[in-house]
Amino acid sequence: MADLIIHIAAGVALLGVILASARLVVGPTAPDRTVALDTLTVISISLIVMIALFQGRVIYLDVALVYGILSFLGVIAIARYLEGGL
Amino acid sequence: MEGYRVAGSLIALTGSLFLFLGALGVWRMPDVYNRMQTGTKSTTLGSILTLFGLGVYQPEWMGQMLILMLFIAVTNPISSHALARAAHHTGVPLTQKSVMDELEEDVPLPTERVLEETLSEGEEQ
Amino acid sequence: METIMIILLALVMLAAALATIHMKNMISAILAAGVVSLFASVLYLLMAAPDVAMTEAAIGAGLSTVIFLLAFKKTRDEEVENG
Amino acid sequence: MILGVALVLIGFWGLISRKNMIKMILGLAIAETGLQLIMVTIGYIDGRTAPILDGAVNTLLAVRQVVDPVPQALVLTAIVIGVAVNALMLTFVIRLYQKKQSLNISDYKDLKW
Amino acid sequence: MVRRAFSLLLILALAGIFFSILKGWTPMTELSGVARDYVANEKEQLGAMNLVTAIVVTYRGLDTLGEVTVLFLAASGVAVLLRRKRDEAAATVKIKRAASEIVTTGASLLSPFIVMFGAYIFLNGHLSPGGGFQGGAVIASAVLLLFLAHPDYKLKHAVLNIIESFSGFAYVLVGLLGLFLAGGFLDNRFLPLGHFGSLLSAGAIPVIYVLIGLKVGTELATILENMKGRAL
Repeated sequence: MADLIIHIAAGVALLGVILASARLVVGPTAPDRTVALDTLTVISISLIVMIALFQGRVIYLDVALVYGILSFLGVIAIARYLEGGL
Repeated sequence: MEGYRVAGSLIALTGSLFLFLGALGVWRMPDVYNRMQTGTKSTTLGSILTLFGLGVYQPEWMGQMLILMLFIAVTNPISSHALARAAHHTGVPLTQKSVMDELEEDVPLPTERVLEETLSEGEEQ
Repeated sequence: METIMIILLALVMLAAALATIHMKNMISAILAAGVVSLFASVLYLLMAAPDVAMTEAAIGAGLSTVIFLLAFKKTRDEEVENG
Repeated sequence: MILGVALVLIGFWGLISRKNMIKMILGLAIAETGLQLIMVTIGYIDGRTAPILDGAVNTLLAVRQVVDPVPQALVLTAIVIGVAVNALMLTFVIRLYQKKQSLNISDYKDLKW
Repeated sequence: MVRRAFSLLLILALAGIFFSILKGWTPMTELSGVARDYVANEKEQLGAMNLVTAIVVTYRGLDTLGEVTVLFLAASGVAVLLRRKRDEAAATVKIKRAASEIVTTGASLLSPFIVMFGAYIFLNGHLSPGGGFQGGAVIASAVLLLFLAHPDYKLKHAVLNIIESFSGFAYVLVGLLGLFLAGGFLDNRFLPLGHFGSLLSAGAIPVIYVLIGLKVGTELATILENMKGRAL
């Protein structure tokens, strides 16, 4: 029961991945694409935690921690470039 | 035990629904700023709920989940703020439906170069 | 579930890679390359290689994108300086 | 596996068919990712788990429970080297740009300058 | 046009080669001989929980030495090529837009945590995924965050140089100690193996990984700084 619900949750998150990456490919301007990248990184943190749960290994959470800390760096870098401060 | 698991997975399902709604908003909204709205608020809430739910599901992972939630709650607003500032600075137009633009007089005129580079797809080659 | 995940992530990666090659706007291309590296990291995790996934996450997410951006910015700056 | 091959092909196509030098290096980076993915896939064995001997893996039965760690170790160093080499190539691009003010590879036809 | 057709032809040939390789490929069902040996005997021989770490640091230690050398060469290549004369640098001062207050505050708040997390990663390299390369990259990311928040931020070159040279030297020294006191170059058994799974175990592997982490971190930070260029 509980396992099934979590699998459904992973499926829903995957649908989100599809939509956000469609925006990434289509998006008319660079800020649009950056927003999509931001959304994708946050969703993939959740996906990584779910993978860790499926495979039953605590150690995979460290990867999610690295993501949680570093994923916003790329977005800030692009934002700083766009506003001319890099 | 089983009750905890079902409760945790239900919370996780709610969170991933929010993630999905955030992505849907990123796809459907009319301009950058609205997209940023859904793409940040909704996904922050969604991922925090997901992590919390999985922490309830697997109680011994709760510590790491709390650290992760803390980091997401700190870093996500920073990045979205920087991005919104950059988008407004480069002069990405607001949608026709917007009512007001409070930052309007705040913006120094963007240089022609940056504007053209950001908005146009035709460059090089 | 995991098979579906692998196939879907692979498709997204291919789309992002093609986008990288085809986009005219350089910033968008660099961004799409960042997405390729992001999903590569999730795929490594699915392939039971957490060490590699962590390296890809630490290097692909921040450093590599920024190095490309810095190089691009440098060429742009020179162009403005010299008319 | 197929994905890795496809990525390598796309990367090389980008390397060959584009004229912008930064775009070429991006293509090379994608080809790199594809090769690393191929190597990890070679080491992967279906139904096994990561080669870290904590509570989830019985140490005595580890030979039948973990995937091949050798390709992973090789890929680990390959990624770090890849970033350093990309940085070096981009540096060359910057220097070339300072000479000629152009990113187009076709402008660089001299044998010596 | 000819050029395009030629490149397409080349790609098709490459695809053909890959396809012929792929046709005969079957997924492994068993570990290969070397890997089986590593997996079976690693616990008694080296005592590290993370097999990848054991292979990177010890069994394939010479590869890692070469890798660090390549990294060093790339970093110094970037430094040499982007070097500028002083008057030239002074002539090209540009006004950069300052980061907003939220970004600067966030950067100064987060960067100590990121450095601490990097240290955690390479100290636990033999227990959990991670190690010198990842930890070094994370530390370089902290430096990068500071660069993003303060465009004029300067690194202390003397300290960086000392750390880099010291860690490179100590890495080779530890390798030689292994050669003299234990089985071979970069052998970790001149320190006691300790209790399997605790922080101070696996002989010299944590020491070697900390050195690698320091070296990789400083080198990536140097590359970043050189690519950024001196703002003033």
